[in-house]
Amino acid sequence: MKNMTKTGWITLLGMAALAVLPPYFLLNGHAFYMDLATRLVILGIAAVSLNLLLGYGGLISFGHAAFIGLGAYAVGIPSYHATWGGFDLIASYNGMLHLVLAIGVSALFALITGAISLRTKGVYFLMITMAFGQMAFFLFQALDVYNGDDGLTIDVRSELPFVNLDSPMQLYGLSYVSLAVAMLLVKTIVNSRFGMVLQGAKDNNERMVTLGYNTYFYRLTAYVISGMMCGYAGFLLGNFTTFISPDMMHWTRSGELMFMVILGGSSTALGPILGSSVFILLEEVLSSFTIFWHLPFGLMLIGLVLFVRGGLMRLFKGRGE
Amino acid sequence: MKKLLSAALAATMLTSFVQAAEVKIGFVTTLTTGGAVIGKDQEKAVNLAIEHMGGKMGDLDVNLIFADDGFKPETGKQVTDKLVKQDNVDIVAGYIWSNVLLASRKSVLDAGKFLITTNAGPGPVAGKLCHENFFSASWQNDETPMAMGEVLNQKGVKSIYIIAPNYAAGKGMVAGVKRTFKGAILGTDMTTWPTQLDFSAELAKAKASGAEGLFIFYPGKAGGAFMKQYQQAGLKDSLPLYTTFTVDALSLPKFQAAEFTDVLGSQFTQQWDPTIDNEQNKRFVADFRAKHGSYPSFYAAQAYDSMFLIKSAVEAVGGDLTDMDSMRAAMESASYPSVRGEYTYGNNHMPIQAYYLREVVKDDDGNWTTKIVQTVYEAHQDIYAKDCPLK
Amino acid sequence: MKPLLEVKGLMKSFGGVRATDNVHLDLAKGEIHAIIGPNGAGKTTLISQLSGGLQPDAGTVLLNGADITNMPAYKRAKLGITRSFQITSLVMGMSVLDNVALAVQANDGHSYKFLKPARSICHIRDKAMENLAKVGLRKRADDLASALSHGEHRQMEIAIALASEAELMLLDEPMAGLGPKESALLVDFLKELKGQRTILLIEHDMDAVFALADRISVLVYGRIIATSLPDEIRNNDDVRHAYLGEE
Amino acid sequence: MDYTLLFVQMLNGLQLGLLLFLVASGLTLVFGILDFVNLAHGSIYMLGAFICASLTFVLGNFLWAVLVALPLTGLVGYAVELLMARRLYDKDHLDHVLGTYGLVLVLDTLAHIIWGPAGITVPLPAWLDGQVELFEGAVIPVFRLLIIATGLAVAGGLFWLVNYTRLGMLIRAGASNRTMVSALGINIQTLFALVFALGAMLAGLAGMLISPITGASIGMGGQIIITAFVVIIIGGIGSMKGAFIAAVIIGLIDTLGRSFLDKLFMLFMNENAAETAAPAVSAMMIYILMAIILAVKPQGLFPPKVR
Repeated sequence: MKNMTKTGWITLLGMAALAVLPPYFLLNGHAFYMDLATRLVILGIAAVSLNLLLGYGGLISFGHAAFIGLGAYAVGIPSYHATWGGFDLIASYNGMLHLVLAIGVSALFALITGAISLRTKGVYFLMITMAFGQMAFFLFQALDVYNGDDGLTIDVRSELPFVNLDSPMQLYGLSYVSLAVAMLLVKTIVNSRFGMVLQGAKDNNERMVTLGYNTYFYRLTAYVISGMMCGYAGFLLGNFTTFISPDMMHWTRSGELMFMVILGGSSTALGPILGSSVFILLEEVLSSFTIFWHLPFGLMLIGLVLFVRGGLMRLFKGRGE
Repeated sequence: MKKLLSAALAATMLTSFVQAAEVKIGFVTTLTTGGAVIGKDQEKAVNLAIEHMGGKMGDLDVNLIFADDGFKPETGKQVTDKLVKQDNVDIVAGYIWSNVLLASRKSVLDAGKFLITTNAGPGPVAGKLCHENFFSASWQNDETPMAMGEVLNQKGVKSIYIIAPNYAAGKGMVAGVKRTFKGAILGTDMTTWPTQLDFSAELAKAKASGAEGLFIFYPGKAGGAFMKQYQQAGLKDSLPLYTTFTVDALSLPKFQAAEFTDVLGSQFTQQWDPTIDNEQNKRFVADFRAKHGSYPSFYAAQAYDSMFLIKSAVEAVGGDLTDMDSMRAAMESASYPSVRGEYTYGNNHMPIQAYYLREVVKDDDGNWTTKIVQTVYEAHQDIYAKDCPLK
Repeated sequence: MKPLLEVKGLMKSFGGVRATDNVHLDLAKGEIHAIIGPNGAGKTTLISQLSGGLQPDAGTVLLNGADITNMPAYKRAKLGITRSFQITSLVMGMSVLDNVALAVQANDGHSYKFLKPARSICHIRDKAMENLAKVGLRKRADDLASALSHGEHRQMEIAIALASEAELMLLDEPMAGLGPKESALLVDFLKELKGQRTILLIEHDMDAVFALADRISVLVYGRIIATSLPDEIRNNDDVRHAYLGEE
Repeated sequence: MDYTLLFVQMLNGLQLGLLLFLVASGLTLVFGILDFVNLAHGSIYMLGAFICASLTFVLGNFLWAVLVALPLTGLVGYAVELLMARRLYDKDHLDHVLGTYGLVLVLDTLAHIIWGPAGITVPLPAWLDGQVELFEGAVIPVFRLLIIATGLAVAGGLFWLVNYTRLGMLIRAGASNRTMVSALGINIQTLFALVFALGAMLAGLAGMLISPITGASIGMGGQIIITAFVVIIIGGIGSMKGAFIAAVIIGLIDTLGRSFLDKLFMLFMNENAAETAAPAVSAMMIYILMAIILAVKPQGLFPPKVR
């Protein structure tokens, strides 16, 4: 604890606020703010997973929303069939099955699309990941069984041992703990030998290859890990909103996720959470004042880019860090 | 972040601790994006309705909260959640888009509140997903195109080509016209919604199909784009156009400004028209025009009706909003003065009402508007009612 | 004795320009082989083809008799080929020690290890520190690579090459941009390595080349016009004409 | 096979492709030369449409409106360069993306406030509003032919500009070597501002040309920008030739997909399934194309030579 940096303290403080405030809101009759916090925390997990790629791997994925969608449909589709019949193989309310599906399908999707995408770099990588995201989007739009782009209402949430997802408090608790675990996981990975290779390749790929690292596979591994985490966030989001639609996978959503990470400050532990918090809260607060809230919001983004380099975390950082 | 939270907290306190004798109505519509044309028209109509009521329903003050669905189901659900959980409204009304309604309905109904749609009417909410607290102030999606199918039969059209957007309502419209139209359907194109605005490929296909008529459904700005391209393609004589929800009071002034005369004389079906002869409608149309300088659209008419439907329920229970059973019974009787004239409710709380054939004409001042040419159905009930378990 | 590295008929062109034109070359174990030539002769292109950064159009590259012509760069590194870069190529966002540690880590089994913090693995850090000490950068171990001077960057390149324990070091103008004093230090240092490692040295500094090289090849317009002992190269008329004479 | 229909659809596809090229050419210029990712390029396309639409009513003629609106959109581009883009060149792509996304929100909302959500339907002079029959059965709206002609003319003009003029020489030099251009004593800031304004004018022109077809409406920029990016990525960033070829390919694929995919699908699935699957797959096709091309050629069809 002695060695805690200023950002470390802020991270701790932020996480503490997230632990205390939302339940307080709920108990005082402001269920909506609990909802807001749940959304924020779940998207925070997605942003943290993206940060592993974008911040530490230098891989700007512009199709990450696809994983959220896949994770959410991994809840929606089995639950739909359990209610309305058909597709006996997966028709079930069993949360563990949903979880395995969400993470498994995400991993598979990441493996296939990553293997192709990682042949490119820079903006080309950004665009090819976007293309795969859009393919997922249009695929689910075409699936008439699940109402295409009208979306699917989840009537029964995943049934998990120990946790009842119908209870907003327990759902939030699970999401919060998941976020903490996700942050720790990313931090651990980043500091590990694997993380060193990933960050080295971000900075100077040629050097890393010359040293004997097959950076392609290291990056692919990171891409799969990130995809799985994001798929898990989708699993939570599906259970939270109980309404899922292909729209969750649209490139604009991937863009929002990306903006959250950059806004908060990529390659910092708290940056993604800070970004998603500011993004969601600003949206909420500004839009309650005017329907033209995009105007001040846009101006803020421009101001941030022009005058604060490296995202909001930079505002908190001491000079020496 | 803490500052923001406390600001949010303060805002909450302000709104939720002021509880007077009032009826709180949340109205979900589209106020941003291109869809806002419709939302704005509904907003105007709702405000006019409240003005006509003197700001009161019975003894209760009316507290209206408008929410923007941003033209997206997910956003629609989020703002609905907020209305229900945070603003704690008594009744949620609104919903232009079927997919937004489908996404949001559960949030309202699970909270035990009334939900009144002022436009969207997808099949499921009339059928297997019907609910005792759900009412429609509009129609079921399939009905208007079914009326158009009848019109096509009467006109002796042998074959048609269909172009419609690929979303809930679009599919409903296609299903509707296919149900009643007895001729051949030579092709159906479902286009990407709401992004696709260039229909050159579809129009070329429709023309090549050799159909006798073209049936389309394009609400909002896509309708304007479609009509324009239809005109540019010069298909008026070879491939007459039959529309539903495409030409309306919102697009007509734009067409008139652009001197798009092909629209004059075009026909479409609807449950309402500004010329319907009753006191309520006359007052609504006249005051709306006086205030906003344009004819109200059918979206506006439905939104206007929804407020009077709610008013009838509030008055029936003398302001005791906890007596939901009596409120429900009052609404089921549809005894309020509707701008469309009298109608009744089916078991699924969908209107059983008349459908008319409207035609675009010039009014006395030279403004483009519509008039009724014929009555297609006297009292039509949607086909999903039988799937609804409600009695 | 069989040569460590054999290059046969290597060809590479860029849009019609022959950067490498039928190059034959062999390096004996423990030898320091220098390649000299005017700017634009294709020296860096040659090295890149040996390290795997570029694919030749034709020809073969053999390492210990095994064909590695089409082998990707990372695999060649695993077999013991390392290179330094003419234009400093380091992981600038990391510390000096991290840079060298990455080279050590590369030879310490695979790096699909996700849990243990890399900076707490003693044998890697120690070995990295050892190599930093060899080039005299011990004191700067914790500084960011980007904070170091140009000369220090050159030293880091050498430390990394050493740490990778490669049998064959391809050094691309290690003296470039160094002052006379620093160059002299580096020459001394490379002399010490003589016999332990095989080095392909590209260098413009003729004093360094003649001080270090066992053999010298002269590359002009992608062609090797002579390969011989330093003294013979010094006296070769073609070489004087093509290259040395212009100095 | 209906060859008349095929011909008409190919013309439609060509028209869509050339329109895309107008947007993409500006984008690829700015991206290739200035190394600047401009998401707001689509908003300038939208502004072009709105400005031209308003002017059509003021001046009473669409063509006059275009002539006046062109320099105006150039001016908008110049202002964006001066006030914002210029300060972002030396930052990384992520900052460009975030900043220009902010600009998209600002411009779209301003358009909503100024012109309202309804959008504007743009009238055409009678001689442009009709159709021509190229041969038996092949009837094409005159205005679409005008778009094709304009697109081809602009493409020709751009090739001439890039390959045979001093400005083009500087542009090509700037794309591969920025320091060299500044070493030549050229005021690189002026050059960049010019390129930016030119790009804006091209995007604006595309917006003006589409406005009589779809009308000017808010949100139209967000729809085209991503397709335009797909075009320049497939073509290779900075390559005018690549942008042209990719735009035409995408225009054709999109249109032909919408036209014939459902028939193709009906060969192996029932009619209903085909009717719903076809639009989704045809919407997916440009992305599939991009993924395939990038998987084979990771830097697009015509990669930049030196970066």
